[in-house]
Amino acid sequence: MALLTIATEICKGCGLCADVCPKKILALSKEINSKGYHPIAVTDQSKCIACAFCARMCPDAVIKVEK
Amino acid sequence: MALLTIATEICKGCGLCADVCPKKILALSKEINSKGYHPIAVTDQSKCIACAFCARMCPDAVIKVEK
Amino acid sequence: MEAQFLIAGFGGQGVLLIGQLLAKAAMHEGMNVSWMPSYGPEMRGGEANCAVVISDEPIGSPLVTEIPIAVIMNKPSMIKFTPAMEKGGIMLYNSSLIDITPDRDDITAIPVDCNGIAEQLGNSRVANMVMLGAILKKTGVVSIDAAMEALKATFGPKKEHLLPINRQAMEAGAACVEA
Amino acid sequence: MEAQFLIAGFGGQGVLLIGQLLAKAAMHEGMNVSWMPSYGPEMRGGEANCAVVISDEPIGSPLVTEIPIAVIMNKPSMIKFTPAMEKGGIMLYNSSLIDITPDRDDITAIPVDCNGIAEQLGNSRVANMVMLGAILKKTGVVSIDAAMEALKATFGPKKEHLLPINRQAMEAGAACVEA
Amino acid sequence: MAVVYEKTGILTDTPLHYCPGCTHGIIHRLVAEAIDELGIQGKTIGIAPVGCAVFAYNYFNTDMMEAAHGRAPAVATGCKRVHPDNIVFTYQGDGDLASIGAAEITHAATRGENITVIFVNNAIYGMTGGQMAPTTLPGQVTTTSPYGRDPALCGYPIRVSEMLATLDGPAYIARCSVHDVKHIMDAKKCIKKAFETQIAKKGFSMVEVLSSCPTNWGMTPREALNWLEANMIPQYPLGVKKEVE
Amino acid sequence: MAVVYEKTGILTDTPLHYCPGCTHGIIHRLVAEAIDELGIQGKTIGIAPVGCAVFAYNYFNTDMMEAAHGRAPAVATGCKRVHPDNIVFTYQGDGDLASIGAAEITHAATRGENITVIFVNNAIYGMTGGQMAPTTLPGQVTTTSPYGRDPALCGYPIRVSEMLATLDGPAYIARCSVHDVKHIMDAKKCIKKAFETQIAKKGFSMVEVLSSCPTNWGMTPREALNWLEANMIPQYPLGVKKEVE
Amino acid sequence: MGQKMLMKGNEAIAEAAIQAGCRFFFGYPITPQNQIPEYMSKRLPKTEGGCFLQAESEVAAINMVYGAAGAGARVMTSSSSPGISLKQEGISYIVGAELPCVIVNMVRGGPGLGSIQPAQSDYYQSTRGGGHGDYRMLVLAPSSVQEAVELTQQAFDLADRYRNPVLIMGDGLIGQMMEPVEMPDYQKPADLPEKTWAATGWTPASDRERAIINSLYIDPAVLEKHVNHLYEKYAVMEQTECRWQEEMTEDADYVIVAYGTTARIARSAMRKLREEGIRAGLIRPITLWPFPNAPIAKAAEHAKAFLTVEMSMGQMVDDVRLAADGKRPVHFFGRTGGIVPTVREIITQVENLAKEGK
Amino acid sequence: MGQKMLMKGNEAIAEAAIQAGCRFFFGYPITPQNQIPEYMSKRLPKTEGGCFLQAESEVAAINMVYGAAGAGARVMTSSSSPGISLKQEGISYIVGAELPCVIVNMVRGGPGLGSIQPAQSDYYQSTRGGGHGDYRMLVLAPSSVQEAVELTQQAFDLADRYRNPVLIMGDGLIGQMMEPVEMPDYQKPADLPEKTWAATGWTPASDRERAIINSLYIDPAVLEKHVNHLYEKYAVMEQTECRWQEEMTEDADYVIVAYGTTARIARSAMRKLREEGIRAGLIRPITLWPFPNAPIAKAAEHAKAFLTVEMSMGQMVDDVRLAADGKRPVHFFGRTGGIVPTVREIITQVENLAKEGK
Ligand SMILES: Cc1ncc(C[n+]2csc(CCOP(=O)(O)OP(=O)(O)O)c2C)c(N)n1
Ligand SMILES: Cc1ncc(C[n+]2csc(CCOP(=O)(O)OP(=O)(O)O)c2C)c(N)n1
Ligand code: SF4
Ligand code: SF4
Ligand code: SF4
Ligand code: SF4
Repeated sequence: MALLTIATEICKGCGLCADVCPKKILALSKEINSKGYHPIAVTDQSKCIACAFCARMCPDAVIKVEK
Repeated sequence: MALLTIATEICKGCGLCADVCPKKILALSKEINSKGYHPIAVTDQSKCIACAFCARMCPDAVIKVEK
Repeated sequence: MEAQFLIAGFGGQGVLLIGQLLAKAAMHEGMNVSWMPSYGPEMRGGEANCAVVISDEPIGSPLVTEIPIAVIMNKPSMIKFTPAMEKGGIMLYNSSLIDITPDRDDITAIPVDCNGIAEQLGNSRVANMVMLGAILKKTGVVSIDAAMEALKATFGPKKEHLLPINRQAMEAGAACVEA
Repeated sequence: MEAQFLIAGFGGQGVLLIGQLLAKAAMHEGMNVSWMPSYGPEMRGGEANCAVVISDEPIGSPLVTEIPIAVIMNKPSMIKFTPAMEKGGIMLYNSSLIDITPDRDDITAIPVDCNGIAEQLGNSRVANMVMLGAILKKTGVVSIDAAMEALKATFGPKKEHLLPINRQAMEAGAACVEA
Repeated sequence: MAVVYEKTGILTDTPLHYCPGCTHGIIHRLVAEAIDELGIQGKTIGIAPVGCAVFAYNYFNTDMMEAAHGRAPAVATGCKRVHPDNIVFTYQGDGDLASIGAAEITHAATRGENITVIFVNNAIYGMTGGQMAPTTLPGQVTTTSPYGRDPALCGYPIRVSEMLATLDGPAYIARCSVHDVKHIMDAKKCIKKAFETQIAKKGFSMVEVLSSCPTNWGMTPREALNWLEANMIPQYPLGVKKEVE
Repeated sequence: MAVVYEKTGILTDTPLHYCPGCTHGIIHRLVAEAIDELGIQGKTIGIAPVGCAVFAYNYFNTDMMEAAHGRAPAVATGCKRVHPDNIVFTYQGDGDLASIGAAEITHAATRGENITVIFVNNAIYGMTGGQMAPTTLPGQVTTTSPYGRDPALCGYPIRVSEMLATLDGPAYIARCSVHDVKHIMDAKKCIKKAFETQIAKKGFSMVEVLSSCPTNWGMTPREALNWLEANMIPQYPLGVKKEVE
Repeated sequence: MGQKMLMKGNEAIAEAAIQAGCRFFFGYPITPQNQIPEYMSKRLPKTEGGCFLQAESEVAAINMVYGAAGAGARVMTSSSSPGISLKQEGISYIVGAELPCVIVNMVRGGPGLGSIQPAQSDYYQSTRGGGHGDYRMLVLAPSSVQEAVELTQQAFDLADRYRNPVLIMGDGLIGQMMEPVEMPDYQKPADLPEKTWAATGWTPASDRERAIINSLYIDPAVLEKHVNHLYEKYAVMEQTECRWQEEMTEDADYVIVAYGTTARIARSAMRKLREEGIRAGLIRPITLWPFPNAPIAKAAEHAKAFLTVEMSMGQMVDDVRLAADGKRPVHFFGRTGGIVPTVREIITQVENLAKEGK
Repeated sequence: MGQKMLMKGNEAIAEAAIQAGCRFFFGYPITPQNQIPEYMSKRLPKTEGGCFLQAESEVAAINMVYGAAGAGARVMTSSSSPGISLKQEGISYIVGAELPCVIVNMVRGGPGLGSIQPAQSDYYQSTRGGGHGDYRMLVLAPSSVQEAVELTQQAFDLADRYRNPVLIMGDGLIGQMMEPVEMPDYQKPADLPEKTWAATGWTPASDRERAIINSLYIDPAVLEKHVNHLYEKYAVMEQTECRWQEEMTEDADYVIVAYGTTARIARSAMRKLREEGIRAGLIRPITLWPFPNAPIAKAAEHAKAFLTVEMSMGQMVDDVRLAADGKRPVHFFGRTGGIVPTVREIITQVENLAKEGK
C-alpha cells in the first residue's frame, strides 16, 4: 500500500509528475488553487507502486510518497 | 662582403645579438651612449657572413645587415 | 477630462491588450494617453496589470495609485487592488472567474461574464474584448468604432479575419452594462 | 631649519639609499623628515631620484621643486635637474661619471670623485656612501655617526661586516669637501 | 508507513517562485538533498547568483549570500578563505557564470578554489526575459537573436565544462541533465560527488546541469524537456569531464 | 650592396621604451614585419593593452587604439564590427589577457571574432613591478608571491591557448617562443599565419608568444632566455593548438 | 514628423537612435531597459551597415563602444544602474580619449541589486562622474516618450560635436511606458565636425595624421593640459547646452524643481496647487549636466523657497542649493527604492511649506 | 605607541591594517599602491589566520571582499583610480548588504588611463557614490603617513560599527613617501557590535537567525525602508564622525580649505602668508564624507573669503560652497593630472585675493 500526499497549494500544475508516472495515475484537477493553477491529483491511489518517480520529477517538491 | 650598421644610440647593450652571432664578432663597447648603455660594436667586420642572426635577435631593431 | 484605468489579471488574459487598445483609440481621437505595464523579473506564472491614463491635459503620473476605474480579470487581482480603489470608484470585474465581490461599499462593482459571453460567441479568447466593450460603454471614453480601428492596426492584415468576432465580443460586453 | 635635497642618478647607483639614510638619521635626531621617490612604470633601465626634506617644523610638500641642494650621480640627471635649481643652491655631483659642469653660474657646483674614491677603497659599490659623506660635511644636517646608526639599522646583522668600509667611504667623501 | 520520498528540510517551506515546470526547482532539490545526506547543513554557506535563482537564499536552509551578477565564484572565494572548513557552494545560471562571470569562474577553477559550483545551463537568460546566452544553440530564437542565433554574427555556444577541464585546478567537473527521472538520479550523484570533493579538500568542483526554461523557450514543460534532450545534449555531451583521485 | 635585414617601416622611428633585452621588442618587430610582408599597413588597426606594451601606439606605424586593461578584445570587436574589411589586432600581456581580461578574450574567441590576438606571455606583470601573473610558474618568486607561487594558495598557471582551443570560434591558435633565432623565425610564421587567417575571414586567430622579463625576473637578458627555454616551455608546450582549414 | 504612434519608451529610444544614424549597439540585458537591445537586435541586422551585438558583460559592452566610436561610428549602449556602475571605468576612458557615444541609463532602485522599479538615485553618478578623474558627461533627462525620442537624436549630435559621451537618464517608467510619439525627421546638423581623428586604416600617404585613440598621458603636465582642454569644452557646454523648462515661475512663491518622471508628477501637483491658490511654479532641468543654474538663480530673486523633488534621498538638491547660493531655502522631498511619488504627496509638501511660511 | 620607524605610506597602511586585525586582503596590482598588496603578500601568510590573495581583477577583488566581509572577517582591498572605478558595482552591493570593509584608493591622474602621479580627482566618486543608488561611504583623507596609519585602524572600527565600507583616499605621495611612523597599540573598541549577522554556518538549532547577506529588495516599499535605515546610520555618522583640523581660522580673513597632500602644502603656504601679514587660516577636512560643514559655516561668519585648493579641477569646492551657503565667496585653485601644487602657487592665489579685496 502506497500513499501520495500532495501539497496542492504549492503545485503549479506543470504535469511533469503525471508524465513520468509509470502507472498513469496522476492528472491535473479541474480545481484552481489560490495561485491560479490546476494542481495535480491522484486518480487511483490503489495502483500506486511508490516508485516516487513523480516526487523526484516534481520541480516544486509537492509530493510526499509513503509506503 | 657583409656590412653591419649599428644604430648605437638606440642600442641598450643587452648583448643578445652577441650571444647568437655564430662568428662571435659582436661585443659591447666601452663607450656609453646618451641613454647610459654600452652599445654593441663589431670586432671584426670581415668575418661577418651576413646571417642576420644578430638583427633578428635584437629586441630594439638596432642592426641593419647588408651584403 | 481625465480617465484613469487599472487593468489587471493573469498573464495570458490579455489585460495588456485591453489597455493598449484603450490608449491607442484615445490617442487617435486626439487625447493625451499613457499606458504603463507592471514589470518584474520574468519568472513566475505571474499576474499582469497595466495603468492607462487618458486626458486632454499633458499626463502627469502614468501610474494609477488611487484607482477610479479598475478592470479586474481574476480573483487575486480583485483581492490585491480593492484596497487601492478611490472612493466612489468603479470596478468592472470578470464574474466568470471571480466568485467573490470586492469588500468595499464605497465603490461600484459591476460584474461582466467575460468568459461566459466569449464562449457563447464560440471563442473563449475574446473574453478580454467582452470586457473592453463593457468598459467603453460604462465610461464612454472612446467609441467601439475607435477601439476597432485600434485593434485593426494592432492585428495587421494577417489577423484581419478575426476582427468581426472581436467586434461581436465588444458589443456583447457593452450590452451587458449600463452607460 | 629646513633642508631639502634632490638626489638623482641611474637605477643601480643607490640614490634612494642615500636619501633614506639622510632621512633616517635626521629622524633619529628628532627632526621631521620625508623621503619621496620618483615613481613610474617599471620598465626602462631608468633613472631614479628621491626628494628628502628635513625640518624642525611639520613638513609641507615632500616634493622638492626648487632645489636648494642637489645630489647628482650621473650626467642625464645633471642635465635634467640643473634648470630646477634654486638660485644660490648647491649641487654636489659625481665627477667620476660626469664630464660636464652645470651650465648655471648662480649655483655652487661641487665635484665629488665618488667612484674614484670608492675604487681606491677597494669597493666600487660604496660610491654612494662617498657622496653621502660629502653631503653630511657640506650641509652639516646630521653627523656621520648618526648616518652610520641609520645604516646599521638598515643593514641588519647579516651585513654588519660591511659597516667599516661604508664608514671609510663616508669619511673619505667628507674629507674631499669643505663644510 | 515508511516515507519513501519527501521534501528535505534543507529546503525551507517558502514556495519556489520558478515558473511551472522549470527545472531550477529540481536542481534546488538535488542540491539540498546532497547537503542533507552528507550532513553538512551546519557547515554550508551557499552563494546565490543574479538570474532566476536570485532568491535561492529564500530556499536553501543554510547561511546564504547573494552575489552580484556573475561574481558568485569571487564571493565564494572570499567566504571560503575565511572559513576554509566550511562548505561553500555557488548556484549560477549560464548568463551569470558563462557570460558576465566568465573571468571569475575561470579563475576560481584554475586556482583550484575548494568550492562547489552548481552551474544551471538552460541556454537562455531566464530572469530578464529570454535573451541569448553564451550557451544558446545555433539557430535558437531568443529575444536578442530574433532570427535565430547566427554563429557568424554572435559566435558559438561555449562548452564550459570542457573548457574548464583543460585547467589544472579543478578536481571534479561533470555535466548532467534533469530531463527525466533516470538523469535526475544521475545528476544527484554528480552533485553529491562534487560536495564530497570539496569535503575531501581536493579543490574546485563543478556540476553543469542542463535545465529547461519553458517560459522563455515558449514551450510547455514537457515540450521543453523533450527539446532539451533532443537538442541540448548533442551540443553538451553528458559525463564526467575531469576527476582527480 | 643588398639589404639582408633592416627595420621595417611598420615600426616608427621612436625608440622602444622596453628594458634592455626585453623580448617585447622582438615580438613588436615580428608583428610589424608580418604586416609589412602582407601589405596590409593601410588596412590595419592595432589595439594596445595596459602593460609594458601600453605605448605600442607609439611604435606600430598604423592607426592605433589604447584599450583599458584587459579589454583590448572588446575594443577590437567594436572596431572590427565597424570596419569588417580592415585588419584588427590586439597586442596583450598575460596579466592583461589572462587575468583581468579573461572574459573578454574567451568571448572574442568563442564568437570567432575575426581579429588577431598577439598574446605575450612573460609569466609576470612587467609594468607594475613584477607581481604574480595567471601564467606565473609554480614556485616562481614574484613581488606578490614572495615565497614562490604556491598552487595550493593561489592556483595553477593557465594554459590559455589550450583552453581557448576547446572553443568552436577560433580558427587558428598557436604558441611559440622568441628565445632564440630559430624560434623567432617560427614565431614570425605563426604571426603571419594568424593575420592570413583574418584576411581570409576565417575567424579568431591568436598567437601566444613566450617572452622574457629580465627586469622583474631579476636576470640578465641571456639568463632570462635560458630560464624561458628551460622552465616555461615545459609548462607551455609550443605548437599549433587549433587550425581550421 | 511622421505619424503618431503609441510606443514604449525603450523602443522609441532605440528607433530614434537608428533614425539618427546609430548603426552599432553593444549591450547586455538588464531590466528595465531590455526592449532597447531587443529592438536593436531586430532592426539593426536589417538596416544597411547595422550591427547589434550582445556583449558578454557591461564592461565588454562599453569597451566595444570605445572601439566602435574610435573607429568613427555612431554607437550606443544602454543599461540600468548596476550595469552602469560597471561601465564607469570605460566611460572615463571614453571621455579621456574624446570619443562620442550615447549611453542610456534606465535607472532602478539601489544600492546593490536593489529593486527594478523607477528611481533617480544615479544622479550623482551621472553628473559627478562615477568614474575616476576630472570629467563630465552631458546628461539628458527626458520626461516623456516623445522627449526621449528627441533627446536621443540630439544626443548623437551633441556627442559628435563635443567628442564626449552623452548620457540619457531615464527610469523604468520612461522605459516601459507607452505614449504617443511622432518620430522627427532627423537631419544631421551640417556643421558637425568631420571625424578625421578616427581609426580607419592609414599609411604615410594618407592625408591625415596617424590616428591614435588614447587616454594615457604619462607626463602630468601633458595630462593637465589635456584635462584643461576637456574643461574648455565643458565651459562651452555650460554656456550653450543648458536646457530646462519653466512653468509659472514668474510669480511663484514656491518653485518645485524636478526632472524626468518626477517632473511630470510635480507638474500635476503644481497645477493643482495653483487651483488651491498657492502660487507654485516648476523648473524642470532637461540637462542635468550642465545644470541649469540660471532659472534657479532668477527664481531665487523672488520665490519664498524651493522644493526639490526626486526619486532618491536627495542628490540634485545639491545642485539646486548651489544655484540658489544661500538666497532662499531649498527644501527636499523624495521617495526612493522604486517608489514613485504621488501628486498628493507633493501637494502636501508645498502646502506645509506655505502653512509654516517657510 | 611603539618606536619611530621610517615607513612608506603604502606599507604603513598595510601594517596598520594587520595590527587592527585585518587578516584578509584581496587586490589587484596597480600603481601607485602596489606596496600594499606586496606587503600583505609577505606578512599575511605568516600571520595566524591570515590570507592574501591576488584577485584576477578589481571586480573580483571587491566581490571577494564582499564574501569575506559577509563571512565576518576584517577585510581590505586597495587600488587606484581606474581600479576603483571597476569596483563601483561591488561597493554599491557591499553598502546595500551592510558589510564592513576598508577600501584604499591611492588616487592618480585621470580620466581614463591618465597618469600615475598624485591627484585628488576622485573626490566626487568617493563622496557622492560612483556606484548606483542612494548610499554613502565614510571617506578618510590622511595627510601624513602617521595619520594614514591611525585612520586605517579607525577605518576598521568605523566599518564594523556602521556595517558600511570605509574608503581611505590617498594619492601617490601618501603612498610612496616615507615618513616617521609610530605604530599605535591597536585596541579594538569594546563596544563594537558582534557580527551575529555573518554567514558562518547555521542549523535550525543555532542561536541566531539564518544569515542572509543580500542587497535585493524586490518590493520597492521594502527597499525604501532599507534605504531609510541606511540613511539613519548616515545621519548618526554626520553627527558623530566629522573630523577636521583647523589652524589659525579664528581671526582669518582668508580660509584655505584643503585635504590630504594638498593640505600639507596649504599649511606651509598659510604659515608664510601669516609671516607676510596676511591673515590666512586653514581648514583641513579629514573626513571627506561626512563633510565637516560646521567649521566652514563658522568661518563664514567672519572670514572674507575661502580658497579651496585641490589636485583636481574643483570637486570638494562644491561641498565648501554648500557649507558656506552663499555667505562668503568660495574661490578655487587646482592643479590636476598628477601635478602637485606648490607653496608658492597657493601663496600667490591668496595674495591676489587680498590685493583685489575679494
Ligand atoms: C550587472 C548586471 N547586469 C545585468 C543584470 C540583469 N540580469 C539579471 S539576471 C540576468 C541573466 C540571467 O540569466 P542566467 O544567468 O542564464 O540565469 P537564469 O535566469 O536563466 O536562471 C541578467 C542579465 C544584473 N542584475 N546585473
Ligand atoms: C583597471 C586596471 N587595473 C590595473 C592596472 C595596473 N596595471 C597596469 S599594467 C598591469 C599588468 C601588466 O602585466 P602584463 O599584462 O602581463 O603585461 P607586461 O607588463 O608583463 O607586458 C597592471 C595590473 C591598470 N592600469 N588598470
Ligand atoms: S510536478 Fe509538481 S508542480 Fe508539477 S504538476 Fe506535478 S506536483 Fe504539481
Ligand atoms: S641585441 Fe640590440 S639592443 Fe641588444 S646589444 Fe645587440 S644591438 Fe644592442
Ligand atoms: S524564466 Fe525560465 S529559468 Fe526562470 S523560472 Fe521561468 S522557466 Fe525557470
Ligand atoms: S618590465 Fe619586463 S616586460 Fe616590461 S619592458 Fe622591462 S623586461 Fe620587458
